Amino acid sequence: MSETPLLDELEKGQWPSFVSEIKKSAKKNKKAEGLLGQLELSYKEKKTHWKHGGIVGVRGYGGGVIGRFSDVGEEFPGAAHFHTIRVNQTAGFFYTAEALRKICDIWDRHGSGLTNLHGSTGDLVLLGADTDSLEDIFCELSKEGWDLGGSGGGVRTPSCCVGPARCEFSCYDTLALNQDITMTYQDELHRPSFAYKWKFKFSGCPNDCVAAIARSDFAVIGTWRDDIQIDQDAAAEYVQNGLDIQTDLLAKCPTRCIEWDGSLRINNPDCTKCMHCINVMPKALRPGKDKGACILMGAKAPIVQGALLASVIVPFIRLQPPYDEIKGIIKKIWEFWDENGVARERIGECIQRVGLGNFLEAIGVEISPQVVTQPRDNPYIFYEEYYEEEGGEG
Amino acid sequence: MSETPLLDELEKGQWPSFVSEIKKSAKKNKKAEGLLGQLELSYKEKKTHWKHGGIVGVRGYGGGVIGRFSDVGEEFPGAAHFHTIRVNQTAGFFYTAEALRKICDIWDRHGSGLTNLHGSTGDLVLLGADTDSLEDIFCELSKEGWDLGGSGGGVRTPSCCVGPARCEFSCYDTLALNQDITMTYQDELHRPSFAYKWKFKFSGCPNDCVAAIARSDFAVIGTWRDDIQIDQDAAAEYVQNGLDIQTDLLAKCPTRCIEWDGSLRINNPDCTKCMHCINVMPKALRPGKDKGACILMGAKAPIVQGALLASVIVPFIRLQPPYDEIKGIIKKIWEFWDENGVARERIGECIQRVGLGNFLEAIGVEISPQVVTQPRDNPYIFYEEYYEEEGGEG
Amino acid sequence: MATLEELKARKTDIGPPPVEKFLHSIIKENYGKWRYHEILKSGVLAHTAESGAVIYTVRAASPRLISTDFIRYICDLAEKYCDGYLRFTSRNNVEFLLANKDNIEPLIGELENNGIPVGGTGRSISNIVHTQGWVHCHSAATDASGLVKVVMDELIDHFKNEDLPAKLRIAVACCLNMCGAVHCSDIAILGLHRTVPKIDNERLPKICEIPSTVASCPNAAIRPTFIDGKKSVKIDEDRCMYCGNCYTVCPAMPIADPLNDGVSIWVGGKVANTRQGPSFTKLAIPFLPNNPPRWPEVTSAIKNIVEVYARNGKKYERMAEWIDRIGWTKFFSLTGIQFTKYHIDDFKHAGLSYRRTTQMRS
Amino acid sequence: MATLEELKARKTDIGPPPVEKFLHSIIKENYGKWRYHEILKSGVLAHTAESGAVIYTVRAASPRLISTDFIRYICDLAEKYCDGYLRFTSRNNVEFLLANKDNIEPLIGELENNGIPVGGTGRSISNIVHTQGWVHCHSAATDASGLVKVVMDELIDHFKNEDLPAKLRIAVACCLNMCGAVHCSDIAILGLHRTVPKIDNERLPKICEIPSTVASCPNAAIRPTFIDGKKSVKIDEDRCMYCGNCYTVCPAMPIADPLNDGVSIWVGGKVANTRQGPSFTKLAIPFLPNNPPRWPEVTSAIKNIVEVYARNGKKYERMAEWIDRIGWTKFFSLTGIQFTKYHIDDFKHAGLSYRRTTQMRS
Ligand code: SRM
Ligand code: SRM
Ligand code: SRM
Ligand code: SRM
Ligand code: SF4
Ligand code: SF4
Ligand code: SF4
Ligand code: SF4
Ligand code: SF4
Ligand code: SF4
Ligand code: SF4
Ligand code: SF4
Repeated sequence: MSETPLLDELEKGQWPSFVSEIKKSAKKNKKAEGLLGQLELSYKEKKTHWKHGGIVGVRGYGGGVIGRFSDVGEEFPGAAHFHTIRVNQTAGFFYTAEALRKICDIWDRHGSGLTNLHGSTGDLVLLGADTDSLEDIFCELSKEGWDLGGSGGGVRTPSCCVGPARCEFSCYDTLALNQDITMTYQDELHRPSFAYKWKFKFSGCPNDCVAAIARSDFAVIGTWRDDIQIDQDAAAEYVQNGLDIQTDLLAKCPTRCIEWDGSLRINNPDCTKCMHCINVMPKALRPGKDKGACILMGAKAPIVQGALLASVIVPFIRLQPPYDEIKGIIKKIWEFWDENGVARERIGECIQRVGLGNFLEAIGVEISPQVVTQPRDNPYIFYEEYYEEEGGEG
Repeated sequence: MSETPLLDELEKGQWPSFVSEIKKSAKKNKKAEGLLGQLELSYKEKKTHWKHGGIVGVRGYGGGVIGRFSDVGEEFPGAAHFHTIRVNQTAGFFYTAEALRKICDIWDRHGSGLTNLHGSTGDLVLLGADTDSLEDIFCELSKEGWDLGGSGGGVRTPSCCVGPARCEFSCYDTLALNQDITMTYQDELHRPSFAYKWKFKFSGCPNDCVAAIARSDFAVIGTWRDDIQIDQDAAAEYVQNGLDIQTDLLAKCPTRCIEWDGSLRINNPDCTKCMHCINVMPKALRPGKDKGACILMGAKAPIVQGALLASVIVPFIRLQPPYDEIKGIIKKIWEFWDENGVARERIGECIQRVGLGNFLEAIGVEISPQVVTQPRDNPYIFYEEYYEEEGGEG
Repeated sequence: MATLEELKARKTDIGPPPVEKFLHSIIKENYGKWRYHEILKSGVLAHTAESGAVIYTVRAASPRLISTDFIRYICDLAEKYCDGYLRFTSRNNVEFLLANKDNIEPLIGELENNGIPVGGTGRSISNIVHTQGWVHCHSAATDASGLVKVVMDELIDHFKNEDLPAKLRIAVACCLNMCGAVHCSDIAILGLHRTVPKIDNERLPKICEIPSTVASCPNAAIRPTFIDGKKSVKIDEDRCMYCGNCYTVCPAMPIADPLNDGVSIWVGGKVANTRQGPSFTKLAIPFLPNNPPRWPEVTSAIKNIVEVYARNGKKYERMAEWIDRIGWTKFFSLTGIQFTKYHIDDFKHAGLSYRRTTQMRS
Repeated sequence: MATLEELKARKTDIGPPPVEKFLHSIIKENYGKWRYHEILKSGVLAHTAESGAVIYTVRAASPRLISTDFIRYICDLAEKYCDGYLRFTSRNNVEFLLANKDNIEPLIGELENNGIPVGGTGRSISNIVHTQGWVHCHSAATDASGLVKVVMDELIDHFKNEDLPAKLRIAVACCLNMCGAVHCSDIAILGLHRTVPKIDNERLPKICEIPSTVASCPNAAIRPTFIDGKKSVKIDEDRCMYCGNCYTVCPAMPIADPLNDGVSIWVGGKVANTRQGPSFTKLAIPFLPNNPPRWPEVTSAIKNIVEVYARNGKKYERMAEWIDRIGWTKFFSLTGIQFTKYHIDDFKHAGLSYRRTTQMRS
């Protein structure tokens, strides 16, 4: 192994070291060794040594592999090809030791031994494959029941929060919907044919533990419509145990709709379901019983026209298998996008370009004041009705 | 006088009727009579009968008169020419009966007898002059000490709130500054030579009774920097007299920086000088002693790129005659505008186009976080410094 | 041509007379030394100076479009009760400035007998700021003075009495140029067009510059073209949102259309920096027909909004603050106004008005 | 070519395995019936079901870029203490799911002995979400894993202990593509460029489409041109703000510049809909040099911001909420960070960040 004085500095300190991880693999694996050397060079020269893009893949799939070639491959032959395989992770990132070990076995045989658990989109990322071994890796993975995730202009690997599997707040079954959507759209996931990428993310409640509102084209975030469920005894217990209910709970409610006079009183019509009070007193407060989700669309990173947070499209929807209603909406949206999308324009930008009102009209979703925080403040209205000379409304 | 069945409907009801006003003049004045007839026609046909623009004026002045010609002048000869004369009102709209009567005399002799007290910009507006009488009216007005106001691409007639003349809140002398600015920029007011209009407005405190922040290119709004002055006895009196201090005062302070426990305590560093508490208790609370103003720029109506509120350029400035500092700033701004302005682009739009940071730098005003409500949230930064190969900062 | 003598007599750039000439002696003596004010009753202010001196103000309505007769009449009153001193407010009311408290009631008596209501102070509706309309402007999509008259007739009690949660400022503008603070009013009534300008291809090349006409459109709907070999412009009808700016720049593109011009209603703007600070007015009702002389659809719509606010707003809550507290969804349901596609912004900053949180009331 | 047999064996579109296979029996039995949770201590959660059953979670750090050795090791631990069940979090921590409370301390003991800290729950700093950097991306202006390592070394106590006002989420991205929720983090570290892309006029016409390259620029800085008779593009240097999007679209426009690439620091973003809802991260420090391997300027800047927040924030106040309460002016003065021209937005919605009220602290 080459000398890595700079990277060695990153083995110091209390946080687990990725350099130590690379070294562990590099000891037994030429590809990892190549990466180690190239990375030391990057640290020295303060620049990347990966070439721009490179298209590789497995048969029948239009995505799931990110091609990566080194520009110093001669010096570091192990790094010359160093492709990424995006393996579609399990819903909620649940595993057994047994299943993970089988993936490790395959990866040790054919790849660098290095991984990302997980990639930012959610994939179980295998980092550093040769072009030649891609097919083998794919076949072995699929034999063990694993498939590839997404890349390119199509559906990306959906991901979801831990939801009902381990969280009392979950307002719908995030794992089930995640799995159903993933299976329903295998073709769109594996054979990208959209104008640009499309990300689904599923959070069980407004805490949004999978950051859906910040980074998915289509975010489904659990919420409820009726009254927050209160266990007054448990509430009293929190207060007895020292909770400063005035400062830490009442004053932090965004609409100031909770009161306390020994028992809790919530003015539910004013509650915006922000979760704060429930988070502070999970034993005493719970979401209502009329549960479902809010659909928001269009989040993305800044490139090209600035970052977007997702915005409300459907204020409330109930979610039960077979999920026909939500799939119907998705179908309409993709038809719309097919007609109106432009290359490298995310759906969020597309909606802004055509106007949220026109978009909702086109996909047949009801237009309610809840989709905006305020009505327009400029007088530039595209009136569509007018009177004709004869006096009829045109 | 012609029949005016539609307008007659507007003589009913308790609010004083402009139709009755027109009729009063129309009884003795042909021009007013013409207007009355034309207006009835407009009410019938639901459309204006004024032609587009028309340039008229008095010698030596580039503005101050708005030309107006009727498209039904043959039917209503009195309305055929119906120009507006913008007379520069007094600071704070103060008058004596004597002075107003003299204006009435002139106007009855030469015009329609109809006026607006005042126009939206602030002028004392004489409504309905013939082209031929403009010079005479001007001469007679000037003999009585009156001059024209502004129009076109230049300084418009400045206006100000009642300020120190009758208001305890005034943080600087709005009338004096208004008068000084009006006199200093007579040339820019009467001989418009800017890219577009320029409006000055002066309010004595953040209540902004002249709506400067909404409709002036250069707004000067009084404020203070030190502690709010408190008269605790007067405060207690308000509470005794039934003021609900919790709901109506403390809870409405935007930064929740006032407390009451029999006496008032203000955490002044957190006070944003919003005036609310002072407005509620004018006898108990007063602005601090370190008084001055905030300069904001760029307000305008929606045409073309959307309405703008004015934004902070100088967070705090002291204002004492001869007002050199503020005039220095105005000079720099006009120089900048001269170089960077585009026809029909207000200064507010210009500042947005070049960037507030660049604008402040160009006019030599200090860049402080107070000019924004938050720093940028996009990563598109125009870095101006960089390292050159040799290692120096470029 | 003016004679030499005339030219000499003619003084230019003298500016307005200095205000000192027009200030009551009490004001001059206590200038900048006022201590506090009280509202004695609706329409009547008392300002007490540090010296203990007091100046009383009686605020009276004015239709703004006034005859010299009206001016002479208020001058008479000012001389009778106010030593000749009076002023106008930034919302076009008349203010009588009195040294003598005893003159207040007689003055009010005379005003009211002559049909001039007193009020507009404190938590009331003050005079409506407005524009020219059919009375004097070529751009007008509606009349301004007429709308003011019928709306104030309807709301007169709220002018005379301080019976609202807070000040309520109404503005009327007759076209999108918005000559006034219409864009920042508690309630705004805005005249507008709904059809595309009609191009006069004959006159256009003669009287308009093509490039500046093309540039005038906020939405890039205008393109240069040739009609019968002559330069002119054409409008992409799908991009035109009827703002009328092209007509301002080029008279050969009239946009007025009596059949389709009308009125829109806006709410929740604010100017003062109090509490939550200034804000723009937002769309409440996209269109009501021009129905002169008394615009019944407009008056009842405004009345409805005002009364819902009066019932539901809390003390010191301006329209904007009230809606902020209850949310727009509730505003639409309480007022019974329909929310439509037109309410959703689709201009420059549109996305920023989309709801980018799950936070909302059910 | 694959043999027919191979093609048959090869299954496509099977999707991920159903999650049921990976759920502990306690989870399966109580799925969707959890009643409440408690944080027993930093890094340890207990979720109690309506049935009374409890599942314990121990959350452990991971550098995310991990070897199969690491995975096998945590699998060993999962088998020893957790019946073989484990999961990862949306921030790349490892979660061990325990049925037996008694296993908690022994598990933590082993983890810590092996240099794997436990924590990240509640009001602490959790794992940093990050991107590829020099490890795997062609776009990277800095390394991501290295920055994460040095920052977490510095902040390790706040991972291990719940000693902050609220959750503090940090993200690192190595270029403006921001692969992660960098744009909505309490603190974000963002790699960026400061110089104009260098155009390779030889390769460009061969490998890039001119129209899409021109269209790629958010600021219209790229125009088509001819160089030595061949089609290429040129950049208006005054309009380029170094976003690198042209390089993403066209490889012949490399923007990396080791001398000038570096790091910027952003604060006050948030994802959760709690209290004041989601918000974007805002610029705190426009530029710090790339100083690998340990980026001392970056670690001390982050440390400073975190400690100022830790001292001044109130309970349940996320970074955004704290700054909102004290105001940005005070944020800059408390942290000692200099406010510059670069902090003032000059992109699409710039004006909306200007202070359009007189309301401000002195
Ligand atoms: C691997 C990963 C980062 C990581 O270290 O985890 C990644 C890596 C890349 N991303 Fe990403 N993105 C990854 C998650 C994201 C996310 C987060 C997410 O999906 O939740 C975002 C922000 C959310 C979003 O989609 O906007 C993201 C926003 C981008 C963008 C900007 C897209 C935009 O519309 O603004 C680009 C640029 C592009 O698409 O051309 C991009 C492009 C890229 C490319 C393909 C580089 C390029 O310019 O072509 C990177 C390949 C790196 C490599 O060689 O391995 N990546 N990228 C993540 C995918 C792993 C996985 O499958 O799990
Ligand atoms: C008379 C007056 C309305 C009134 O009834 O009071 C008025 C009347 C006109 N305004 Fe105005 N504006 C008047 C105050 C305003 C104000 C309010 C203010 O100054 O405080 C505004 C909003 C603030 C602002 O400046 O943005 C205003 C914004 C406009 C605009 C839009 C400017 C913009 O940048 O968006 C135009 C259109 C233009 O300039 O081309 C305009 C244009 C016009 C024209 C000249 C019509 C035109 O298109 O050329 C109107 C002439 C009407 C006439 O024939 O009498 N007027 N105009 C006001 C001037 C009286 C006076 O001198 O006191
Ligand atoms: C006379 C006048 C100034 C002038 O130079 O003409 C004036 C005079 C006073 N204003 Fe004003 N304001 C005047 C127009 C305004 C305007 C401008 C406008 O309406 O176009 C505003 C901004 C309105 C807005 O925000 O949309 C204005 C916002 C205020 C406020 C803030 C109200 C709020 O809570 O938002 C106060 C404070 C208060 O009323 O307690 C105030 C307070 C005052 C006080 C109490 C100040 C004082 O101590 O003397 C004066 C009596 C107010 C009253 O009517 O109750 N004045 N005031 C204007 C009377 C207009 C009228 O005829 O009704
Ligand atoms: C395990 C995980 C979900 C998963 O599927 O992986 C998770 C699990 C829980 N979250 Fe979360 N959150 C997880 C990522 C997130 C994220 C996403 C992120 O960080 O990228 C967010 C949004 C962060 C943001 O706003 O920037 C998030 C915002 C919350 C909040 C809201 C905090 C706030 O006040 O703003 C709560 C409520 C609370 O903590 O009281 C919460 C609460 C919880 C609870 C208490 C829910 C429950 O009853 O089980 C769980 C334990 C939290 C803890 O760590 O104290 N979770 N949580 C994620 C753990 C990440 C990690 O390793 O640290
Ligand atoms: S988003 Fe809600 S339901 Fe999902 S894990 Fe977080 S707190 Fe639980
Ligand atoms: S969920 Fe939020 S808005 Fe609703 S009552 Fe609780 S704190 Fe208030
Ligand atoms: S702006 Fe302030 S100083 Fe001027 S009149 Fe209004 S309250 Fe008084
Ligand atoms: S002026 Fe406004 S911010 Fe200052 S203390 Fe009074 S209410 Fe609070
Ligand atoms: S608002 Fe329009 S129509 Fe009315 S006066 Fe102003 S420019 Fe004329
Ligand atoms: S009316 Fe306005 S939008 Fe329509 S063409 Fe004219 S300028 Fe453009
Ligand atoms: S943030 Fe940029 S450099 Fe980092 S992985 Fe994503 S695309 Fe590559
Ligand atoms: S780096 Fe960005 S701003 Fe500069 S030319 Fe390329 S795309 Fe345009």
